[in-house]
Amino acid sequence: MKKRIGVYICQCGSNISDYVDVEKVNEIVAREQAVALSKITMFACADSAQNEIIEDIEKQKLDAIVVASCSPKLHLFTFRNVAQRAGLNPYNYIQVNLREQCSWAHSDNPPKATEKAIKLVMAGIERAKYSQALAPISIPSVNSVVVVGAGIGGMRAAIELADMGSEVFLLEREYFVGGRSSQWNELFTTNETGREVISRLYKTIMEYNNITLFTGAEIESKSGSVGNFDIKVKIKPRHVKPDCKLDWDKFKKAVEVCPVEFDDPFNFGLTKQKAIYKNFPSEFPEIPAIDVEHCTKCMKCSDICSDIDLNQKEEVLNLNAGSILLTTGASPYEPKEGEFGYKKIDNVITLQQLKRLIELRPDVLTYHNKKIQNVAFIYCVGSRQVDGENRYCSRYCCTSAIHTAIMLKENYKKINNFHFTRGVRTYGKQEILYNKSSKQGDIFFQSFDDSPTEVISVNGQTIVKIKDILTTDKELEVVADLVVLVTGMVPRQNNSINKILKVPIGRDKFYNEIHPKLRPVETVIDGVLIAGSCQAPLNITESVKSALSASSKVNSLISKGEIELEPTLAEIDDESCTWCDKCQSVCPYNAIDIKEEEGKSIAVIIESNCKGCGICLPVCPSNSIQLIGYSDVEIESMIDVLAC
Amino acid sequence: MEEVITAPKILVFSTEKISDPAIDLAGLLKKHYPPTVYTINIPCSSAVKSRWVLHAFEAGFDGVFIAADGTDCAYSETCTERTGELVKKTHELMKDRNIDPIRLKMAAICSVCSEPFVKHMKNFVAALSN
Amino acid sequence: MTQPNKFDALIIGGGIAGEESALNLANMDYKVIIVEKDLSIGGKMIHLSKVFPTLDCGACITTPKVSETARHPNISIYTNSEIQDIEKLGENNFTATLLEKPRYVTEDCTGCQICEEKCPVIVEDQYQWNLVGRKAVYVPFSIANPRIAAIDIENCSLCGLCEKVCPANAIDFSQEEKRSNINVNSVIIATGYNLFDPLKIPRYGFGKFKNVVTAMQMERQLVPTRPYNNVLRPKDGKMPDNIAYVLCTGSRDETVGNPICSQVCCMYSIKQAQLLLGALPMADVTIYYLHIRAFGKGFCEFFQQAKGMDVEFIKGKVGLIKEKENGNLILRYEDIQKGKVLEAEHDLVVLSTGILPNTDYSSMFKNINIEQDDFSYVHQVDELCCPAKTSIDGVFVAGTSSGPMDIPDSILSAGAASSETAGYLKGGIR
Amino acid sequence: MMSIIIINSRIDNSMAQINPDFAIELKKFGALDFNACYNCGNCTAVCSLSDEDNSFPRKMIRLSVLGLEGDIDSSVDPWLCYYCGECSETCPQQADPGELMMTLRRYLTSKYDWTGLATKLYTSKLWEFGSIFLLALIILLLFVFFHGPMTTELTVDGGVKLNTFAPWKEIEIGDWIMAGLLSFFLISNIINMYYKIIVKRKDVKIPIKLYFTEIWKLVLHFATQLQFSKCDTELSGKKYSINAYWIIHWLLMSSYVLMFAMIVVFLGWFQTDIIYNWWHPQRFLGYYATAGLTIGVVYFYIVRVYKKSEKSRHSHITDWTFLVLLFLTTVTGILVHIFRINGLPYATYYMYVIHLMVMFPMLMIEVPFSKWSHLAYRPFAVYFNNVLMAASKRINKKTEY
Amino acid sequence: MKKTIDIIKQKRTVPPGVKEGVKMFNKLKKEIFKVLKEKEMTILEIANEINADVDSITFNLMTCLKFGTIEVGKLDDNDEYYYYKLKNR
Repeated sequence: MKKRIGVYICQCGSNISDYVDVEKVNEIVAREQAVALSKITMFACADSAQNEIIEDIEKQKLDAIVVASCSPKLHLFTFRNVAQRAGLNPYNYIQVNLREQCSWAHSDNPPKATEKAIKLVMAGIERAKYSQALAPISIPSVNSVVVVGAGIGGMRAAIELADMGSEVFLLEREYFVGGRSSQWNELFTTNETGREVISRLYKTIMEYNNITLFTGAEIESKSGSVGNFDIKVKIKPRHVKPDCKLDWDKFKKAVEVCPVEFDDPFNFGLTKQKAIYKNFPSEFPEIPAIDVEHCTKCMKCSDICSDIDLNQKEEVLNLNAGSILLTTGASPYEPKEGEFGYKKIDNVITLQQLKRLIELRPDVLTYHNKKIQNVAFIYCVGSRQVDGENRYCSRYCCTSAIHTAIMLKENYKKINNFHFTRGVRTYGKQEILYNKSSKQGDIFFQSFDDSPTEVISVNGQTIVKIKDILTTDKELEVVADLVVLVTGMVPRQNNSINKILKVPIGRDKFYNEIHPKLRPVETVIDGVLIAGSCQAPLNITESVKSALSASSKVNSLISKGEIELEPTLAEIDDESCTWCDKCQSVCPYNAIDIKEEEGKSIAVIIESNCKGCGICLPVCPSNSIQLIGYSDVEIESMIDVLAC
Repeated sequence: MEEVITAPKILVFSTEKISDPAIDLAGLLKKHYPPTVYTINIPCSSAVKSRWVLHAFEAGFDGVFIAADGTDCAYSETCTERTGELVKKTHELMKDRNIDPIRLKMAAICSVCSEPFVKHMKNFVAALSN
Repeated sequence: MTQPNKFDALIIGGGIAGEESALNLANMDYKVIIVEKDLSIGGKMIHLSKVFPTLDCGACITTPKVSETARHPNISIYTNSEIQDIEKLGENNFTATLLEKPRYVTEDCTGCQICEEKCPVIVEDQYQWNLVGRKAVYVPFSIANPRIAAIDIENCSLCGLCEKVCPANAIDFSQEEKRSNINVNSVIIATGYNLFDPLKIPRYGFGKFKNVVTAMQMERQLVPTRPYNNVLRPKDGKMPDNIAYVLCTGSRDETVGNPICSQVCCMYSIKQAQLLLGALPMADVTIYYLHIRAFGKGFCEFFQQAKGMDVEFIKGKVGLIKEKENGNLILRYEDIQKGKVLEAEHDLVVLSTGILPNTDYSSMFKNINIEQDDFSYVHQVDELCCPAKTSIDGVFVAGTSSGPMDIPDSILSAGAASSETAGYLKGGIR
Repeated sequence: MMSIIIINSRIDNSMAQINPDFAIELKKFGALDFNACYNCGNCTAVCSLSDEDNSFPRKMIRLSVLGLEGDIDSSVDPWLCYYCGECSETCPQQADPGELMMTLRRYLTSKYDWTGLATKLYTSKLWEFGSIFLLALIILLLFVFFHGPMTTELTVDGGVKLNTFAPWKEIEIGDWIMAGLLSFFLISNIINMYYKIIVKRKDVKIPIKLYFTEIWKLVLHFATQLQFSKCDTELSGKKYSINAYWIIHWLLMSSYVLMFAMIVVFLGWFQTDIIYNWWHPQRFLGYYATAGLTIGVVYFYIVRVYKKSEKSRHSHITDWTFLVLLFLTTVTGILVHIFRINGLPYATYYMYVIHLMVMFPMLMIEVPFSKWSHLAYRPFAVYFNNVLMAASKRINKKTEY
Repeated sequence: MKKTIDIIKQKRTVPPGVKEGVKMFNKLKKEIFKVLKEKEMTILEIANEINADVDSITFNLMTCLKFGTIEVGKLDDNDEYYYYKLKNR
């Protein structure tokens, strides 16, 4: 039992003190017997305040401290550190959440908030009284990473991690690397093509011995934990012999004879694809693939080309990794049928389709055999929806559409671009592109949320209508040869991997980081990091930045050979335990074993496996399990204080 | 606000990674709920012991709310099931002690479910006041 | 005390980007030196009130990072210091001249501020953006790190009182500039940005009309350690009730040589508007904008939230500001939606000033040239694949030195810089 | 070669058809980078002539970008702008709104001109210089065939007998024919302007009375260019010599009008063989007008060369033609005068022919079809605008009650 | 112990503006204190009373507030201006 507890009540500037009478809290808390001192601070987290706490611990010989400030999610580790520096065990530190769960939540009722604050601090003191000194558990860590998704972010992260000395397993669900970037031609702002960037990265990756690339690979299951994940990876057969020197003429013939034809996802359905394919000649890995989902195994191709092997089977690999980095990217929003005439009016396509179209028709821009002169871009399709479900801004689309419009004018003669925007968001240096497109004669319109742009078809003409606020709300119409829906980003539709990894998902359905500023690439699941557009819509540079950022976090996590873990474990009371196996059967981590002691069977906790979830606690018929930090005495004494 | 003073006292068991962030978020967004709601956080909702719940009633709480991880639980897929079982078990124990089962409630609160949380709290308070 | 003079990485600038890079590298066991020209690390972020879009307080997020950086065994920090020149001797081999300017206060200072009380001099406090005075000897600001005093010798009356009263005997006027050579394997430029000076747009009357303030001045008014007792007008201390924001002041403006968008002004103005409505419940806030650039995660929702709080948004750039006798201001603008030129009266005007490059870095490199982009930011030679790479191998860029960005982007950019630096350092060893 | 398309503006149920190529067309009249406009409205906000009823120049830029020709043609705003250059100077996109307004004035001049000549003169150098030479040639030929005796005999004062070579009565006939042509073109163009600005507008009905109550504004603005003096640039915290500009502009304008009157209406009084004392009104007014023209021309020449102020930064080819022609007219006029009073018969005769060869094309081209026409269009625009405003205010008043 | 201030005095002279500033501030401070001794006042009232620039009163008064020699009183009836008073010591 701790008897010299130091209590610090943080004003958090005014965040707490505006609603909670901190003086009163301090006054009441100070009367508590176990409290050796209690103080009010402006910012408990400030360096000076931290030093003051250290000084107090040392001079006043405090045996536990309570800081009543913000959510422990922000500063638990900050103050544990403070305790440690003062020579106090970090687990003798208790944080009370006065801000998120008191002052802010009850800013409508300051007297009640103060009352609640007093109880919360008292409960914290109770908890501190029973707190034990704990030492973190150190577990070994393998210096290897599984990077999921070989798009530009994943590839960049793989290279950097390999540079820093980690073993990298790069998994790609598709048969070819490059992700979305390989689908785009010139990229803003350098005008390098996506294909060039990807082949540059691919060639670099091939130079590393410590990067292993798996294509057609998906995670099937995960076990273990940070430092030591066991990951089962399912690898789809490619049906082309891996080390073959492929005869390209034969490959072309094989493609010709393939009877299967379906909408080509790489070209967003603008063209047809065969079951045996390569999206473009310089795609990597060099050898083609046969799409297992569509192939009918008619053997026609293998008759032509001996390098084709339709007998390849699905493989399952076991990978051992210290950490998992998700760079699974995003998908373009697929407009609903009829949304701005999509799939109802035949010359309405998406921006992504247009980008493919430019590449497919390098000389004259045609669509459905009609020459295109007037192109109408409709912005914010699937983003910033007032009633729809995607309320967020997709960030990259304004610039992407404008950049594409510039490309159109540069590549083809007599193109007129019309931009139906909801306010152009070419932030930062991208503003220059907006400038350039205006100067080249592109016409911009802007509508407000309450009267969106409309696309209608009249007598075979496709008309785009807008109430243009730039022209005093005048209603304007453009007859367009091609309507381009500037679609935003949505999370990957097929997100089977998260059924396994369980990374929290945010309001916008993208993966959620712990904190956008403090820990922007980490998730609440230890050892699982996120980067790139699986986290939020980002452009390429931003994706790469976050991927690289994640790389350095991964490296500092796993490269030291060991990872320190929370010592929050279950404990078995040997006396009362009479082995019944209930706890073992519910434990998701195989952390409970049976042992013989003094002639009876009792349960025992395997420390490196125990995650401290406490699932075993309620199932024990004899109440023989306590969770460290959440023992009956701690919880019940807190309940007593809160209830009175 | 006189009626608040007599408002029922509620103990919430929240979970560190899922429902507690939602409760934090409610505060961050200044979504108000009754100040007689007190939270104790634990790692996982399937770790709540029946004796804690019963202790809470004995100590004077009018209601106990388990803000469960639901399917978001990072520990176990069986979390919902487990939490459900312990609630069922506790309900039985409550019946033995003549405690109205309405006083223990459980609902899954995801990590951004601040709005549902506030709604649950208001409804629970209303139900307990009757 | 002998200082080591060899480091794995030199980080120029101790703002949030520099700190993040330093921490990442230090956590990977590299020895890092941070050189900061200001008296405290923490950059501009440490002075901010709550930050968008989560509205958690800037100081609360910065201070733990600052103290973690300051305490890290692998990080050495030099404040009030500058890098005068850097020479590249070869791969993984740079030499730099470090200039430590005298602070005239030794590290024995406890930050007790007794000297500050006695000092007779009052000058404008740069950390409160000149809204209030400070002494010639002063602790920079309450959460400064290191939290020790410094003497502003340019404004010192040389009365010697501070030295007399200092209980720690920490005042030392005999300090002189100190130059030393350090040897480093890599360099990260994290010199950050400058804010646009609205004196360059005379038609907005900044400087002449005291109730026209910059957003940074408003930011200071919104923090707990604010210069006044509430949000007040700098002219006469009136509590404002009708506040205007003028966006794109010095951004997207060729006439001041800054054609690009500063990326943060829309959002910080929306944030300040929300905070103002909290601080002054009766106030009206109007934001005059061109386009609202609410593009990041949660930004759009944040913008909608402001609209829901009845912040008024008017599309149109303010062309002209005139002052009335009572200190109120008349803003002339075209309401684009109405297509009419209008005049509106406000009692406080906040200029949402843009971000300009801090070009201090450009003169540091002696025997090899560092390329700048068209806007004088550090040129990213391989922007798509290696966003931190500069024209000099082994020199990387973090944060707003490569272009305007918000805090999350700066932190990611700093992460990228640390990762590329680590790759470079390992590559050099291999 | 305009690819007519696409935008239908449905205001007033009239289909205003225009196209993005309009911008290309407009650039021939001089406009610069107005496409760069991102619609911030700064130009309108800094413009001291812009007000709630007439907010410009951004709206004109917008119409030009969209190519809504109908709306542009019916707009008076370009005439209300006196080009202080404030908008261009402060335009964040450097889209040069001031120069666009100037361009639109050229464009409107060509639009008001039903003959189509103005368009040709503005957009084709061949037309511009070809017609100058053609008109000069006509004068030359007229003199070659019809000039009077080139006597070397001097008057009693020692002056040249100019009226023998070119009797003022005959010249006056020519003057009247010219004045008739000028009036015909100019008046018909103004009627066309009236049609575009007022008649085509269906939303405002104008009571006849208003035309009379507002007419004094036409006179006022013609005589004083009052608008101009409102063109205040102090607001930006930067002072131009805008008042000097206004004074000199007025000096030039009044000299021109005076000279025009003396030549066309009072030629018999003005073109005499007698040499009066210098204070005689004939010589005095002549000197005033000549001095006014010289100072004006030289001043505008200098500002256009040095490009110190925003408004003189950009000069269209027709601006230079006008200045040069006006300058040559003035110089040759002065020379005729000098040669005459100093008794140099041949020099006087040849110079007189040259003088007319310059003056005639200048007047014929500039007055109805080009730069000089703004002398008429500006006050009329102010007048029409006032009529419109007064009418719509009446309507508003009615709807209010 | 030798005072280091003497060392710097040999190297530097005080810029004239600094002395001027100290004098100005002290003068204004004295005047502000004098009028506040009578009663609590708003910044505008102080400026009227001592006939000085409002903005320099604001600056210097707020500086005194920062260093704790002046404190904030109540708001005026229109909720516009605060009254300021001398801090009782």
